[in-house]
Amino acid sequence: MRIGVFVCHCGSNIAGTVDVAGIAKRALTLKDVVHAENIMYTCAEPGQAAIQNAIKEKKLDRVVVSACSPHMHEVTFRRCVDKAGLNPYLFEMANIREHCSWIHTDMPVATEKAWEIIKMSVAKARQLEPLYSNEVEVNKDVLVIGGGVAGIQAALDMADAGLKVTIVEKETTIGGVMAKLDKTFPTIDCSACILTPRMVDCSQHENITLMTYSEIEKVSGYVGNFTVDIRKKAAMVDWTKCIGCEICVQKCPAKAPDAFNAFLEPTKAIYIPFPQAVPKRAAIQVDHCRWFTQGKCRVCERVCPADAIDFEQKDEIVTKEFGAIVVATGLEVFPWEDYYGEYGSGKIKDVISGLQYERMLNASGPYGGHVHRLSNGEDPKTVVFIQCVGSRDESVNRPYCSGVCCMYTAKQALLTKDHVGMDTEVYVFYIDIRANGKGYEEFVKRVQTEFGVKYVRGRVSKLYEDNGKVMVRGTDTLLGEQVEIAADLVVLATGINAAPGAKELAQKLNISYDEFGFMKEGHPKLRPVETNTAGVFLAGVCQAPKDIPATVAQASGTASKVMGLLAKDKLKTSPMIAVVDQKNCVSCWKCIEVCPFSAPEKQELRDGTQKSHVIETVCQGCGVCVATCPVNTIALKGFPTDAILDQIEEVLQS
Amino acid sequence: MTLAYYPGCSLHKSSAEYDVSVRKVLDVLGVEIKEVPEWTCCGSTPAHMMDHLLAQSLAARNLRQAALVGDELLAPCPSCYQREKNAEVEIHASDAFRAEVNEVLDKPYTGRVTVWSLPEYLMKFVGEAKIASLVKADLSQLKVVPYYGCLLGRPGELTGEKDIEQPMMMDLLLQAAGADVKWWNYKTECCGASVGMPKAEIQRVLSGKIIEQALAAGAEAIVVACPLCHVNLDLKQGQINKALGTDYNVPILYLSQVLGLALGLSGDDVLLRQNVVDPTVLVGTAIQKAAAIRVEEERKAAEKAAKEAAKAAKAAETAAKPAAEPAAAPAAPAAAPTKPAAEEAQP
Amino acid sequence: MIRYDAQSAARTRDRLLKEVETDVRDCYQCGNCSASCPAAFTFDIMPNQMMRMLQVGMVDKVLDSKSIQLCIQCLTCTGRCPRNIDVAGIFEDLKTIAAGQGRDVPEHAKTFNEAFMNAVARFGRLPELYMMGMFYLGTMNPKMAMGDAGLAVPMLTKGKMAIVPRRSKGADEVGRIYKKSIEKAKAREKAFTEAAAREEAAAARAAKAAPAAGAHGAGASTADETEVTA
Amino acid sequence: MAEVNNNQASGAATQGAAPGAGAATGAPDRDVKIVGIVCNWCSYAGADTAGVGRFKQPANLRLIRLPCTGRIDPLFALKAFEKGADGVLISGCHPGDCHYSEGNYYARRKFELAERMIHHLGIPKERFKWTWVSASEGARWQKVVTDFVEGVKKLGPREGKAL
Repeated sequence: MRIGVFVCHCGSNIAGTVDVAGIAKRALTLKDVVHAENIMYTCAEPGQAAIQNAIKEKKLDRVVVSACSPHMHEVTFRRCVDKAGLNPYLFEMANIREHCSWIHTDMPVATEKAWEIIKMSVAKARQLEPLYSNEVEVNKDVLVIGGGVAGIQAALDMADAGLKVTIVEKETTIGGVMAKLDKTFPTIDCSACILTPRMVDCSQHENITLMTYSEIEKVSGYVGNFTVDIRKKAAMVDWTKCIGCEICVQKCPAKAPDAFNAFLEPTKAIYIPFPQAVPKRAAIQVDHCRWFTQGKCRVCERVCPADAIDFEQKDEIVTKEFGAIVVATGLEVFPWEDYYGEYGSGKIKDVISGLQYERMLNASGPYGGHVHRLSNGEDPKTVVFIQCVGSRDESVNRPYCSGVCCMYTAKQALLTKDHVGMDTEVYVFYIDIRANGKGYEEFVKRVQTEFGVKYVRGRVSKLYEDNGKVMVRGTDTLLGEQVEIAADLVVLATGINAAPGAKELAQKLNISYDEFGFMKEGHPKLRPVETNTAGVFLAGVCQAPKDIPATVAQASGTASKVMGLLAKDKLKTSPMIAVVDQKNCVSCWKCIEVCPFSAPEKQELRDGTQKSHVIETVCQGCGVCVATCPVNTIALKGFPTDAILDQIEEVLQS
Repeated sequence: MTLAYYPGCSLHKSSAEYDVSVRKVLDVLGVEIKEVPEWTCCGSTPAHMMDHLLAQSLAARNLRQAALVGDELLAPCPSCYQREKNAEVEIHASDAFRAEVNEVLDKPYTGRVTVWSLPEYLMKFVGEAKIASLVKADLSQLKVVPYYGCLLGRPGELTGEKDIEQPMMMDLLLQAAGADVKWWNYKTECCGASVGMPKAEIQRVLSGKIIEQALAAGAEAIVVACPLCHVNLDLKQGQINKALGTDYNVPILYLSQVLGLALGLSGDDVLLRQNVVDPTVLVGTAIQKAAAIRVEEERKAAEKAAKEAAKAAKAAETAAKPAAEPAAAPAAPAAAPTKPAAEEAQP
Repeated sequence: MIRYDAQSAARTRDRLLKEVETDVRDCYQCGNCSASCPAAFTFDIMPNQMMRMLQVGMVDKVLDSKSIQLCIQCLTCTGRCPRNIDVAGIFEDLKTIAAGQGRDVPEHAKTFNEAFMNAVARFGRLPELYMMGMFYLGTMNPKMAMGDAGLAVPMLTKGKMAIVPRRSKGADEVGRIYKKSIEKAKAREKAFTEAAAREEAAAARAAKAAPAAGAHGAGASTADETEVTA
Repeated sequence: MAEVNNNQASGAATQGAAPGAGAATGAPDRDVKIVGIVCNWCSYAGADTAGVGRFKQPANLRLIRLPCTGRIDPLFALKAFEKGADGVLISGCHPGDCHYSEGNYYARRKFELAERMIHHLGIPKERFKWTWVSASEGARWQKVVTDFVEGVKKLGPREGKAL
């Protein structure tokens, strides 16, 4: 056996704390190691060339690269050795950067640890065998979860490229949060004017299927071959008949909360979120409908010209096949009422969230764009904005910056002057102003100078009512003074939460997410829209808070990644899967019981006996069966048990 | 189990009305208490402003004494509660620190006593339901706001209060007692506390603001569970008026006084006369009003019932004539039950 | 022009980490503490400015401030800090440090605390009238006394006050507790200040001795560099 | 211009930096050696995240990467102890987050047994730990490793390899 060891400096990332030259020399003392060298950047062109040369010249049959994490460059180097004619699975990576040089500062200590990590990798390399991957057919349909601007953008891009796309949206209409916004920063162009045409495109595109008022029930399968159960929620209205004429909504006698309008005013029990809804279809909120709660009424049924009302309608489960999945579940506005008692927990009428103010400003909102005090309907003379409500606040477990509040507050401040009049007093309490987009800083400057909005650097600690006003108690940290402002209207720059149910969805998709429910990208820089589950991609706020331009950009990026994936007719499957050595199989079928993917099957042999057999294209290579098999007759290719035992011995030998 | 009771210096003397009313209320609620033998001052604010070990040791001494009675200690004064709780938590968490404290004490504290504030104890060990079930006097016409002050809730990690900005314990207890509890956003703003002596102007401004907010919220009295808050709002209300040019005359009641009244104790039982701003008139009229309203409602209910009975009778008549008489008979009693039902509606 | 003193900053920071389990470096100057503070209008230094001063090592200024003496420990700042800093805890600790160092603090807070504790140490429980008397004597400020004298009437008539305080059982132990822990505190502060002095002397010597070399900012070299910039 | 004197600060910085360093160089007798077995998707990636974030850790841990904790045979832990490991740390995806949907559930059952088995073999339970660390929990990984290593250090190196 002829093993080659390549130790990477990674500039000073590794060489700064590990004596790379030293361990490269020591590596030559290891059994079977016939070549060892240290290279400035193994992943760079010269580095890869050096590896390929060594393979050819020294007839290497195993390669160990000791550099960064395999999550970073395993693929790179597999390709590299493959080009040099070595089976890519005869390659092993030793992670001496993330797991060594970056977490230790003491040179001797780090060097010793790196040395042992390399020894372990060499030990494992000795046990490696060449592996050959299979190919599977690829289903070219794409599932987009979430019909906000991210989902819409990704869907349209992919549909235009000829892929069949299904959008699943939990509300009755697509459009998401952007559909609720009045204007968009920094250009102050109308949100609806940009979005609604795109929504219509989605509904009319031959390659796009809309499944609104639906949710993901179950996901199984793997890249190229996902099977998804989708729950179509009962709208109690037959959408094949409904024409969206809104007569039922006008006639319905029962009030119900209006989520679309951020609960400013009630809607009806049977509702259509907004006039430009796509699809424009009615649905009944059963827990507010008189028929469902009191057993009388049925007015909608009587007035419906299309006879579309169906009180017997039930949820139905639709099963579809997809080759790739795009997650675009977006956000929910931070529910500040549950966290900020000092701001009145929502009990003070004239203290509202940023989104509520958006709806108030919006001409198609519940007030036709009339900015006023909810307590008495008067125009506000003094309006105060408070930033970082539910952002950068560890006391409510939201340490992150929501990224959009600074800008939408500046926008709303400007619109306040625009709607109510330039003589309105507008204050913005801020900690830092984050305006790092194209034209953003200039926009904030205009708001401060041209529109005379007064920015106060400091946080507000208390809101309370005092003869008809909302008293705002804060500090001006630049003056080192407390300030109190008698406001008519207070708007909280409420931050961003991951969409409700995001964690549960991530679990169904087997992708990672952080403690706040934002989903984890494959790599922050190199694989920003992929996830660690092949075939599942991310777009928009579900990955992290971001504004509309960033969301749309990411959505298009995601679309192109999916197109890249589905451009192939067949996909190579990982050969690192389980195989049964049937001569020792005792047919206990434990493997069949434990396998999450039902990869093992009973196979009839010539002698009529039944033995376990793993279907290669179905096995995902988790190895649960391997650890479960009572007679140790299942092996996991790429992770042979002997390799693991040898690694353990190698560590403890010294 | 007997509850160890730590009155503390203020209740012991200047706030006797709090002490007495707490004891009486607990008695009515069937909670058996025993005063901590040979208790001494908890150290209050000054001690922990001078030295940490001093503060914790003074408190620990009382925990040690309380252990002679039992493992649950009630400290109605939030300042004492805060000090004792503080010591409890730190000492029980670290044996090293316990040792450090015991070095300073004459006899070591080896127990595990848990300290409770009054609202906390009532919520956890008595419950709103039981209080509501024992209510005798109708306080529905007594408009109050509960004022928690600083030390009942803050810091949440210590007191276990889930929402330190909008605590609800006192609200719930007062509602259980049948009082008309108003919502306000000033429950936990500071009244000035002990700074009332060295720096009176702070306290006057702060306390004044609290009274103003209470009135704005539509309350006629403020309910407190803290002798210091009481001194600042009640005893010093005159000074506040002088300093701020106001003419407030707002009774400041102790939680235990209101509960006591609701549970049927007399004004004298809960020492209403001890309060400097006299609450007797307000309380008296509130109770009378409630009684009057009840009478009025009963009358209305009776009328309504009578009318219905009559109507029913008529209906029966018209329904089954000529032989109507027997039909009318069952109709009347059928209507009758509405009357007592109406009465039930009044708590 | 102020002088940043990372040395004393680090020293105080470590101490606060130990005693209050809170790190002043967490402060990002939102000013919520100052906005929350009910007593801030009497402060000479705003709470958020105190945090800043601690970050850059202006420790003496903080220890001599009125603010730490006028803090009423309502804990609102701690409750609302978005970085979960125990601001009130820091104020409390600084106050005890100042007391332990026997600093001559402004305002009557010290007088009040001592009047209070002496009374408690003597009687075991707090004899309010006696304490008030001692306090106002301590302040040497008859006007203040007169201000509250009015209260005596209702207090006496309402039986809220005992003229002649009685000693309670356990008073002796309280006295001993007071004595012992204050001695400990004084000793602790002495040790701390001496250690600090030694440290600074050592650093100064190192700064002179070592030549300006060494990459990883070994104390001496950076000290030299700063002298260049200075 | 403010004059800056930050020698103490930088001193403190480097000093607090590597607990591992102090342990390795400081201790006269053999420093403890710990074998870690982690799943590829959550805990190995979590350790990567810790590295990228430069979350300093003691240097006593050597990691073995497997696709899933479900692949881990408790005997691996016994083997490690038999070969003289002073501690064994096993970590995977949080329940519900398994990349293979349920591998870590099977693993959990095994480890619960293994824990007892190892205890019966006379190895103090502080030397064996299994836990969950997700790919985004770099800080948590640092804490898990630091706490476990500190715990094992308290017990010191194991005398003799035999179980």
